[in-house]
Amino acid sequence: MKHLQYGLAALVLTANLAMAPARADGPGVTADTITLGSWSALTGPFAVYGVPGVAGQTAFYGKLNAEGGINGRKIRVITEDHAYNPQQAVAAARKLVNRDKVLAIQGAYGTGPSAAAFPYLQQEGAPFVMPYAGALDWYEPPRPLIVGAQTLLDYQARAVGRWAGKDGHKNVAVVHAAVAAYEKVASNVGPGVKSAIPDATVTMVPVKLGTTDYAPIALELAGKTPDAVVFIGTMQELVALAKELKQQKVKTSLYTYGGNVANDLITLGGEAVEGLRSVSLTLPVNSDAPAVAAYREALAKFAPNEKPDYGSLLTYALAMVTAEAIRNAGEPLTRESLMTGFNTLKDFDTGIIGKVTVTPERHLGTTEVIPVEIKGGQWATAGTFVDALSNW
Amino acid sequence: MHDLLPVIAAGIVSGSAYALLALGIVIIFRSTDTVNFAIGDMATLGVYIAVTAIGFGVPVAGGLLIAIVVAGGTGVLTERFLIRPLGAGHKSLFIALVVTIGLGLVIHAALGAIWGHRPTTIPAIIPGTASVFGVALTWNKIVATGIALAAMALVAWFFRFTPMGVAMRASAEDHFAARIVGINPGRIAAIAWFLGCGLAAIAAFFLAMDTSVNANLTLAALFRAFAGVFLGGLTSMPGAAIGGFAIGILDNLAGRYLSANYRDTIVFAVIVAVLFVRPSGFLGAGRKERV
Amino acid sequence: MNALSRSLLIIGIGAAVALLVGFAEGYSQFVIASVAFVSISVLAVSTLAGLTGIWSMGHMAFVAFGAYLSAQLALRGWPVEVAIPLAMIGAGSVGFLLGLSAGRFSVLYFGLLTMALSLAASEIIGHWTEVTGGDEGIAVTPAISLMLGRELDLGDAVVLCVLLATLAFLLTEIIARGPIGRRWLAIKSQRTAATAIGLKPQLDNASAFGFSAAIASLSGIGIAFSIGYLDPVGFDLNMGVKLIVATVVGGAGSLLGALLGAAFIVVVPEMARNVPAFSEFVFGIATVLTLLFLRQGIVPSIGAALKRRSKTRKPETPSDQALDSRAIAQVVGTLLPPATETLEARDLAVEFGGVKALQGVGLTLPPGRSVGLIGPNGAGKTTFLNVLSGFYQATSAEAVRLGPVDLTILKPSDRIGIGFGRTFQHAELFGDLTLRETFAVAALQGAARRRAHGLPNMTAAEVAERIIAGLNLGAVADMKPGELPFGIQKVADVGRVLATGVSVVALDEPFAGLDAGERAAIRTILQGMRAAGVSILIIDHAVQEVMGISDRVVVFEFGRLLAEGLPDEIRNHPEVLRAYFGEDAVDARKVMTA
Amino acid sequence: MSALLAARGIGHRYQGVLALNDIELDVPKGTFMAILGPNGAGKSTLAQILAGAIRPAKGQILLEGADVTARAGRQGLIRNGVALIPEGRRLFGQLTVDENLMLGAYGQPRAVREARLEKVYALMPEAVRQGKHRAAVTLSGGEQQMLVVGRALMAEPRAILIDEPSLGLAPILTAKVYDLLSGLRRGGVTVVVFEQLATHALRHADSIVVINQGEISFRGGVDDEATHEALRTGYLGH
Repeated sequence: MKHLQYGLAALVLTANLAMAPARADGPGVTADTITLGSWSALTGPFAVYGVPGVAGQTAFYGKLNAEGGINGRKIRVITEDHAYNPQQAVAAARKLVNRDKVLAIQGAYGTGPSAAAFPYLQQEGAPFVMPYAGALDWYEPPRPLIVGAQTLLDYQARAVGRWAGKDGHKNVAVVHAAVAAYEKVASNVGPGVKSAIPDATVTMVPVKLGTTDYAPIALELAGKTPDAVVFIGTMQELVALAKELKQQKVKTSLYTYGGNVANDLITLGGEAVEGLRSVSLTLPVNSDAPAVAAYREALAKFAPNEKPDYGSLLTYALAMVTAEAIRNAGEPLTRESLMTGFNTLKDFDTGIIGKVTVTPERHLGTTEVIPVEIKGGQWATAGTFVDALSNW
Repeated sequence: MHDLLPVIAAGIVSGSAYALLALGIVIIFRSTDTVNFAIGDMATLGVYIAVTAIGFGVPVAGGLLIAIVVAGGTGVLTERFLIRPLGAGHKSLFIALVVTIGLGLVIHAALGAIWGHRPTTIPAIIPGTASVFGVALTWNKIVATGIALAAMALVAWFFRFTPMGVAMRASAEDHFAARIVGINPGRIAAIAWFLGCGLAAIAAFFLAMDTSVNANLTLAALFRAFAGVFLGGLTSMPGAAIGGFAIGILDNLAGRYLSANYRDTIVFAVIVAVLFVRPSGFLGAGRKERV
Repeated sequence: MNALSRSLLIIGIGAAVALLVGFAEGYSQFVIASVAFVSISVLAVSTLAGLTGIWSMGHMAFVAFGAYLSAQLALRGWPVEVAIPLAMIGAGSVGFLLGLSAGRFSVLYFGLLTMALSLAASEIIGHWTEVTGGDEGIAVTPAISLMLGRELDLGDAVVLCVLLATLAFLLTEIIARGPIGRRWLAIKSQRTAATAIGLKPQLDNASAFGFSAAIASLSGIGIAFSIGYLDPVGFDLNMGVKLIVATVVGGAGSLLGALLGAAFIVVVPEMARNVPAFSEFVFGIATVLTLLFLRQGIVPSIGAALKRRSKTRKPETPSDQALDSRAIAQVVGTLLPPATETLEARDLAVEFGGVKALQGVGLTLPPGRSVGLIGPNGAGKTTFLNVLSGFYQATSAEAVRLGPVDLTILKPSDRIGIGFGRTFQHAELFGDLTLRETFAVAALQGAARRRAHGLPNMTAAEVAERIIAGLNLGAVADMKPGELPFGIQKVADVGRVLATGVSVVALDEPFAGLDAGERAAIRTILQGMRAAGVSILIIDHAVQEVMGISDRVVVFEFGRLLAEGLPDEIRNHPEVLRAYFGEDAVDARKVMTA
Repeated sequence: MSALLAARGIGHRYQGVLALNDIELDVPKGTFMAILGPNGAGKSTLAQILAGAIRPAKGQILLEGADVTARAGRQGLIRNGVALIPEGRRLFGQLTVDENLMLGAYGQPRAVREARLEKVYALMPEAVRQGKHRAAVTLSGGEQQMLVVGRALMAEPRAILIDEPSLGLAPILTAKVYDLLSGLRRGGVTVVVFEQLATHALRHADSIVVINQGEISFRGGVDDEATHEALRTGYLGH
């Protein structure tokens, strides 16, 4: 009989779900709270990115709330797991907007999953701000409800390509995960290299996403003897590639882009990644810049399970931008005023990422990156913030 | 084609992990008719506990032992408390399989909840690389392959020469006859699960050493191990080991000479083709149909 | 509850839920839609597993087919009402072709092949960017509905999901639980016996797979329009595995189980939403616990518990008192034409891997007569019967024919058509069918033959009813063989072959394992069949019984023909006595003749 | 003569199929008993129950007067010296002859097993002795039957229960098996044969039990007129 009860409980619960009364509070704003929604990959293979991403904003809002919030309102963030499945992201969007009545979706992780939710968000008029994700068509042409400050991967790819070119590498191999999203990003490396060395040779080497055994690829590269290898893919695979290249004694310089600028890369890659160069969106997490120090302190306090790292530092900075926009929005705080708050950000400096300027015509707040490299087992800056789109 | 031998060598190295997992799956299937979908997660659990122990100063080799014991122990408990109560027979085949799917989810979620999602590493047993057929392989991989091969040889010896091993083969062939000569089916099942999960833990440990310790450590490898199992036959232990190596080599050949992008598809196409010719795998027992 | 009221119930529930959608708030609507479209794909997997024993991990491929096809059609402005049949036809055809190979593999291996199907589908979706948007996915344009005369909005999409689910459950109720589904079940539970009554397992597996694929595609349509965005991740192997989980948890083959299974995989993670990252955890634990305590899945386990409580009636063993051979002859006479052809096997040999199971044996069964085939264990009697019924190939034979027809070139399932049928030593009844259903399935196979021979036109149900009445099975007609004594099972096995309309019947050990009363019942039935002109070949150990009913007796020993003659000749045949009782024929003769 | 094995009120059913009903039986120590009956009489079920391989639905099994019913259903009574040779032999066909025999003494120390192995090989036909490392499935039917008796002997049992030893064997081979069994009986082992074929059993057994439709219909000596009458009824009906 006990078992029957479980079944009944589930049924009753379904019924409850169907009948739950809608709360009458406005879209996420009350006298003392602002409710924001977010989604991320908390389970599955992408949790390794998703979980730190959530930790960064948790740390920032924790610190902000501890300091009194914004105009007396505390920030509450409801985060849903989508396990990097776009269909689950659509479900999350519906729950957050329809049931939880959030003011906006912010800091959401996952390009594909987030894009899947756009039609619904647009129908409901819910803003989608400062995502930990992004694609070119999100911002070009600008969409009224979408605003971000994460320099696009495409721009990062161009910048890293240019850097390889500036370093004098004429024969560049681009190893990339063979799915459309990565392919598109990787296609920007070539123009970047050529912007520095017009007659450079750039070869594309597609690899199945999720490959663990990089021996065949390393052997293939050994045959091509490139001066530099630019890797556009996940960190685990970058480590596998770096180790395999080192093993096969392929003498080449390795470059990658922002997503892989994490301490884990050094932990996992060890000597194999020493000297690796990358463009980054943030200052290194061990930087002694005051904002980064404050981040480390907040993380230790509000998300103690996460060690300081690139992902959480970035989302910490993005949350900082959101908070600034909410301040800018003033009273009453509505979805419209929030968007105005964003649209009036000018040269906002988080002290962590490039300066953020948003206008109605420019909804991607920054296109800056900073060159970094692994030196002595640590990330170190190799320059200052530059515009990825410029010929720096 | 100048790098054919190196590609095969690399294939054997990665194939050893698939072969261990495949062997583990087959040992468990033969003893209890259960396809253990949680074998990868059990092995990963063993690796996580081993890494924690290594963090407390246990030597790496000790860590490997811990991984084996934890995974094997989890297997024994699973068989005793989750699989045995389901009873035997054709009808429980998919029920047992789904129970292991559920268990795998639980372990997987627990790993994330307890140890977080960030990958960590296991230090190499022996640093440095050696050249095999002109391909550089880390000593780590060579040792790992050596241990994998040794473990398989040990298992082969166990099944071939020890009374318990012979009893397990006998039990796999005829449960009833094994019972009436005095073989305890519960003990056979326990040993099979311990061995199967323990072998998987060896595979997982070396996979982790090669890449990183993460909750999805065995995902890709397990998938190929299953391919190897079906290639060699679900009931044949040598078949599973050979199947695992075959997949490793095939995967590397496909990745190197055909398309790095479509390697899984190519591997699976080959398996489907093989199965159409030999529906129970290369070394598997044919299906008996009573008339 | 009969089929019509079940169908009406499904329509009623569907309509009620569709109405309820109007009152629910947005997110609850979405949960309802999710349960609806997931329940369709669970239903597809569950029906296939429950009715045919084929477990598919690859059904997400058909779901994806339905989803992308309907998205593409919507993009081109085709109405959803057109997308539905097109998706079903397309997925059904692909499924049919795949299903043709199912019989070649064991359950687990076919499971792997469907796993490969799922992977192949993922690869195709990932690379066929023009249609699927590749790994980045595509947003679905809202479809036009002819009935509404406008584009579907999100609320309409929820109702669409509910209607699609209703359609899927209704089709499954009508087709899979009707005569066709009975065939599938028959094949699932006894492939050999099903073949012997003329069913074609390969074709039926294929049609079941095709049907199930067509149903699954409906789920895809629901997903396309209610989610509004399609991405390969949503159709990957992970989801295929979840459908298996839902099937097992709900109970394979049960309609209500499919609904509960779907609710399980949608609602359990929903319950765990407040504990982020723990939905996997909760889902896994719930799966394990459910199966530990409800081993056969929720619905069948509860059903069995309820049945245990209510059932006290114990079926009675048949006895000859209740049976009347003249009445049986009358019934049999309306079900099948009298035999007109001679069954003949001459100089038949069978070898298995070099071992000679039969050499140079044969017998002749003239129309309307009865011949007994006896012999000690290992004589090759069953092998001989299996050659006659086509399950074994003769290594060589001068002739194996029924009248002019060469049996060696005929498939096992084609023997019914020329009037040859058989029974089985262990009855081999269809475990998932009631006796009434069993007779009805067999009756459909016999319809053509009855028509060709000008017998009265009867529906399958009428044939079943006559057999039930004639063999006095009224009290147990709606029970399944597992609940019945072996004696009744053996009687039912004979009933099954009679329903197929054959005139030549080979009975494999009809008396084995029966008590005196049961034997008498079989004897009476055989007498009735003889009186109706059926040719009978009895293969049995029960020498006395065989002698009593046979016109002639043939004796095999160690695969050879030992003796052939009238029953009385055989009774005193020294070789036969030696075969049965060894060299000490003195003792033996005492035994045989005392 | 006390009973080595005894059945008290044994009843059993398989899925509604009649198997055994209220069986009372004493197997005296050191005798050769033949339990005869036609196919489907319940012989195999009784053999398995007496050997503890399956647990009876009703009744008790006594071993030297002690109730051992509770031990049934797992490994049987092999550790208590009761060996069962089931119908169809059930050798481990993929295992070698050596391995099959060694399994007969499963759980014994190596030295014991090897000593017994030598003794048992002495009883085996030449072909079995020559083929120690062949898979058992490659032996002929007669050799397999001898081997399975050998496997049972490896346990040095006090009693051997053998189900249908003549099944599928030529009379000459069956005779050899019976000769072996008779030899064992002379050596003090209690032998119970469950048979359909009466000839050999009648020649070798000390006592006869006829079982029919799950019930014992007769028990007596070998030369009784009543035995023949009972067999006739049992096999051929009234």
